[in-house]
Amino acid sequence: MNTNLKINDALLLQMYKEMVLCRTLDERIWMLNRQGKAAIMASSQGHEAGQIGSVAALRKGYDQCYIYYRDLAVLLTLGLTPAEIIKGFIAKKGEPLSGARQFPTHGAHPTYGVINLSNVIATHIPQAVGAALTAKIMKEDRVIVAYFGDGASSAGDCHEAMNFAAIHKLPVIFFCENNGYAISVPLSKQMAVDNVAARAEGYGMPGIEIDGCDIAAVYETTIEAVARARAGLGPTLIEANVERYLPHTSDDDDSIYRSSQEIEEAKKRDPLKLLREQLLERKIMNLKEDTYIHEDAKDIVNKATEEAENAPYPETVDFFKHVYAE
Amino acid sequence: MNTNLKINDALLLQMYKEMVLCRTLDERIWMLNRQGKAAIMASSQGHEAGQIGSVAALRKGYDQCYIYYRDLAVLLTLGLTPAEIIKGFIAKKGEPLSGARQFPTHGAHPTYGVINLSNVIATHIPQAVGAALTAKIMKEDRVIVAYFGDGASSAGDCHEAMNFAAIHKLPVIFFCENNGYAISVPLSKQMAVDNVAARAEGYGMPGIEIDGCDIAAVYETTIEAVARARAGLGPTLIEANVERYLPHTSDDDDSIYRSSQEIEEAKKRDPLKLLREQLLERKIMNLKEDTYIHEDAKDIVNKATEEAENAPYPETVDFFKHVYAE
Amino acid sequence: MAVITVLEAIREAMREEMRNDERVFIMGEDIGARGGVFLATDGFLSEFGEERVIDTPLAESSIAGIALGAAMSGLRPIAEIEFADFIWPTINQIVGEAAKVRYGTEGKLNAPLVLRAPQGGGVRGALYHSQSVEALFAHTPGLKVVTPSTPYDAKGLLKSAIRDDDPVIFLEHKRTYRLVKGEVPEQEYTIPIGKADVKKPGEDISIITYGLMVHHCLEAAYLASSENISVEVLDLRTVRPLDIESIIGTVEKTGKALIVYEDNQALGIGSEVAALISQHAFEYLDAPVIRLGGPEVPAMPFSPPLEDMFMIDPGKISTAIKELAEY
Amino acid sequence: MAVITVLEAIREAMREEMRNDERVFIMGEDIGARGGVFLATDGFLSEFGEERVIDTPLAESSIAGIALGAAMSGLRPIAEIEFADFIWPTINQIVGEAAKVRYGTEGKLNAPLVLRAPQGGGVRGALYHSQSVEALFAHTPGLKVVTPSTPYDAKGLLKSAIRDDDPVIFLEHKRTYRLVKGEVPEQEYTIPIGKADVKKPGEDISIITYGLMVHHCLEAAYLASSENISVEVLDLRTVRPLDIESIIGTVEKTGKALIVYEDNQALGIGSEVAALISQHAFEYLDAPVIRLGGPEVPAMPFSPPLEDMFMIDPGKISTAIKELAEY
Ligand SMILES: Cc1ncc(C[n+]2csc(CCOP(=O)(O)OP(=O)(O)O)c2C)c(N)n1
Ligand SMILES: Cc1ncc(C[n+]2csc(CCOP(=O)(O)OP(=O)(O)O)c2C)c(N)n1
Ligand SMILES: [Mg+2]
Ligand SMILES: [Mg+2]
Repeated sequence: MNTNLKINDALLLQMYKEMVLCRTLDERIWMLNRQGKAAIMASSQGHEAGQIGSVAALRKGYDQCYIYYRDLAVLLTLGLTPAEIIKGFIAKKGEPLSGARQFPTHGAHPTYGVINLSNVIATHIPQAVGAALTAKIMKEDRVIVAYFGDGASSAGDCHEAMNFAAIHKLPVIFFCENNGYAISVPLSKQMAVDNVAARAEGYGMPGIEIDGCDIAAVYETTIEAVARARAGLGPTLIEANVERYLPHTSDDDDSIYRSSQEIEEAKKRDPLKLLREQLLERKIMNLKEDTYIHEDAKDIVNKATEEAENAPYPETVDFFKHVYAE
Repeated sequence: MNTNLKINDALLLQMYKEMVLCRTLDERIWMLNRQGKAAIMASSQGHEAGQIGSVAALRKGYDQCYIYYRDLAVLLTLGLTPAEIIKGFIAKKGEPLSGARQFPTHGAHPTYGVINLSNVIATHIPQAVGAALTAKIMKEDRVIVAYFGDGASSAGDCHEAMNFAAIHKLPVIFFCENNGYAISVPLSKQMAVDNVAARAEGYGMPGIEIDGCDIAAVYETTIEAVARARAGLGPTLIEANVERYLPHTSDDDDSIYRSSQEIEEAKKRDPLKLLREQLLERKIMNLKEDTYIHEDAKDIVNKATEEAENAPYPETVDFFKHVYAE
Repeated sequence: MAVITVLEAIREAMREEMRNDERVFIMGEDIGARGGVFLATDGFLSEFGEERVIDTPLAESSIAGIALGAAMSGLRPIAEIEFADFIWPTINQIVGEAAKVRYGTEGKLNAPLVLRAPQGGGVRGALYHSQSVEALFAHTPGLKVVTPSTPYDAKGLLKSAIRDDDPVIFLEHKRTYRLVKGEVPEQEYTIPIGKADVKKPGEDISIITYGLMVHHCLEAAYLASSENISVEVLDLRTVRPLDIESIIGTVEKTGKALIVYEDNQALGIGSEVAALISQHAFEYLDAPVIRLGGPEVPAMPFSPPLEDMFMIDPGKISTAIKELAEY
Repeated sequence: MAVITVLEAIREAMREEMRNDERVFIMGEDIGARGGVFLATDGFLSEFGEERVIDTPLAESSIAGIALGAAMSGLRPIAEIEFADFIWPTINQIVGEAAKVRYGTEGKLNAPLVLRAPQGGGVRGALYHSQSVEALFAHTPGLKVVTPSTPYDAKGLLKSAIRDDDPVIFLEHKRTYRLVKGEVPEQEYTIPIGKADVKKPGEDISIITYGLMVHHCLEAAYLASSENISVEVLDLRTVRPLDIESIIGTVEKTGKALIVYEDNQALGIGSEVAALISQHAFEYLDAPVIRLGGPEVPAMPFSPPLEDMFMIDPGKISTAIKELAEY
């Protein structure tokens, strides 16, 4: 690996701050749901290193992210504010992705180059490939990242999209956040192989399996894939092995299908804990700074919650707008 | 390879007769089309060894074949008569698959275990997997073969079906007749890899690429896959490299996208020619016998043509029948 | 008689049919250990085992295609689509293939499969957990489409669907799952597919509806009684095939028809019902045939005030009743 | 003015728009070297090159999905589905996604794509090369669905579709491709989407139709003149959005409506047209609204006598005209 693609200390610290903020926000939204305020929540806890590490490898606002519902850290790292995000969860006016017409985190934010069009899993993978085709046709060196779960890899759309991207050497990265479950269905019932990356060879692109809790590995692997894509060498499939610490969504009860032991085991590789230990050990951060980072995050999230809760609902006069061009 | 799975001389000769009959019938139907009598024709010329060699490895009438439009030799070898087949092409009463409601060769013949439900490519692959699931649930040691072209391998249904079959170790064989074209689209525009078999590993099943013009290779490979399937060891993807000597269908003009040189080159591995040479060389057949086999085939096809042409059209009184159970 | 919910009725119907007929099995996402995201198949895995309760990968087209293959080869699959909003990938296998199995093989094969899906809105489900999909299946001959409204109907109709020799799309309104309770007999019964049911008799106006809207229409109809408007409520129960006789019958009686449905109005079930009335009951009509269907936006938005704009409620129905009464 | 076929009109429309606007490109199966199975894109590969004329793998869902991604990111794809019978896998990306892009992003994104497909029967195409698919798209707000009948209309409407900022499904009746010829101006023109066209004025009966059936209806209408029945033929041109004003206008004039369409009758376009008439022109009606649509079988069979049973022809239309005239 090219050494100047390696992560540096400042970036690591920056990522840590983002991760703390995301975790704090995520916990808050989960609480808002438990209080009956937020409608539904798919937690990103355990996925953050994959999301933050990969976004850090992009040119923000230029490259594009086609995300899915669990990508809270992608949204946050790209620039959405916690208040904007909470507005989505409590369906308030000013929610910037869809004007609270869609489920939380869904819609689009062209300025940040982020799209989360629908809840229909895997449909966004061909769409991301279409955006990559646009980049190629327009001769722009934009890179598109399609984020998706292990579950999405079973869908026909995933196959068709990967195949097309490989044929045309399109600048797209297929970033699979493999947490071992599609709601309750474990990997063993989703595929007869151990990993999604095994599919890449059959399409004619590199398939790289990485520890998605190791943020440096995520960053460095994505940097390489981005370089490949910008150079016109085509797509890469990155499979980041991550963990899901909470039930599938706030509507789910995972105790029916998953042992608490398994979750405890998974928590040993909590990306937040790992990064914190690394920063402390390598003295990039001390304990006091850590406390400050956490307090700061809590403060931001508190203010954001207040702002969002005080916002009104969207106006019904706009209900019929944006069906067709006006 | 287990030696008692090897092909023997009697079987080779039998297959040759079937191949001669199929080629004769195929040429006749093409001619009927050119005379304006047969509606549309997708020729099997160049695919016969793949089709006949694989069917020979099955328990006829017990195992099931989910075929596609180019599988004339499968139909014939399973037991449809040339007259029945020609009736399909000229839409006559007595056509046994669909009563001439469908395109030629489409419909079903439960007695022979053959199904060709629709013209929508790749839809039959999950259906074949569903039939294999039935065999597993009912604890029958039936094997299902899904025949399809290279083109079909790009479809989402192919991916979803293969994945499911591998997970549940279903008794199904994915038999890809790769002729290098999906109508006019060459393999290089269909995939970034050289062969479809490369996909198998990513699903967790064996993928075997064979010379589909070498009938012994086809037979022996299929015998092994059938044994695997019957033993409950799961699916196999066999990719038989075959040739398409005629345009995609009688409606197509392949001179726009394919050089006559390429076709001449392909004819060097004509499965009929190769088998004939082998039989003569190994003295399994002499020239006189060969002449007789050809004459016999012509005779059969002549009589079949006459029978089919003399048949009436289906009656319109039955038009509304079989929409729902009656 | 026991009082149960729609969800329980559906669970009972499947459980009884699986006990009665070995060929019946279920497949879909999360239907095994999880018991389905709505718990429709709670307990099935332990009772019937992994071979008859199959957790599938996330791949709807093949859920339909594999079910179809199993149906054509002798089994009776019940395939669950987790939410109807994810049913589009099955159209190719259901509308394209399953509907034509019998016709296209001249009756040599048939496809006795049931495709179940929870649909409909009013549950803060937003664009992609609220859609109604009956219209896309009801257009095609060869399919049957059932949309029950009560526990009694749901159980009896689902049992008929499982026993039916043709493909049946069974669309359960998710808002009725736990909300709607009702009596269901202890003893075995079925309800014929293709027959509508008068849920409330009346003389002045006919409301023709199905699914969740049956309950809103009944509420509006009882309100109307207090203003001396007698409303008949006909629950279609099945939207393909439509029970034309009952539809024409009620309109011949009242002379006024209001068709209420949650799905987008244009080219929805109500369009066909209105067309049938205007052709076959023309001489009995005392007023225009009125449809009250979903508005002209692609689907139901998330935020509560926006969702309320979309949903048809007893208030909107009452307004339509009054207008029609005064015509 | 040049006399050209429908197929030539479509080719010209695409070629002119590709010359005028760099963002327009085409993708689909066999559209490159082969020039399309019907030759709609004959010569395009050599004129516009491989980047703007993309031969895709056989994978319809992704043809739609990739086109949608390209459209949302600034291009104007024209995606071809080889036959409409293979369009079902696109429903997820078109009805499920494309229709909701604008609404679901509050107007921040839009999807200016055209999905073209040859459809319809009468060409010995059997169950899977004859289907009509307009109803499955026309139900959904957010989409536009165009069904041209003549070369003039096809060219002007396709140009509008390509320039439209929303997703347009453009369904060409394959029987019209070479059969129907007509005059097309040399100079640039477009035809607005959503406007119907009176193809023949008349006084006694309104026929409302579209696509191939326009020609059969005109033939029947001219025959009727000789029996002193004056028939107006309204060509819808666009089946979503419907031109309600023109539909109501013609019925207000004649008082009698016959709706003719090749697609299966139940829940087809004619159902919505009949429903609109029975609601909005009720007081003008002198007779029931009659629909003449495809029969209740899943699709058109292959054998000539069976196909003829399915297809609506001038004879069947004439019979309906006479019955309506005598009412
Ligand atoms: C097409 C489709 N089918 C089913 C669902 C219901 N569903 C929502 S999330 C989910 C599991 C997805 O698992 P995965 O892709 O691994 O993502 P994860 O939630 O584990 O991050 C399912 C089945 C859906 N949203 N879309
Ligand atoms: C879903 C679908 N898309 C498109 C077509 C039109 N079509 C018919 S045959 C064909 C090519 C198939 O190629 P392949 O699978 O390689 O089979 P081959 O004809 O080469 O044997 C196409 C695109 C179709 N029948 N079904
Ligand atoms: Mg997962
Ligand atoms: Mg091929």
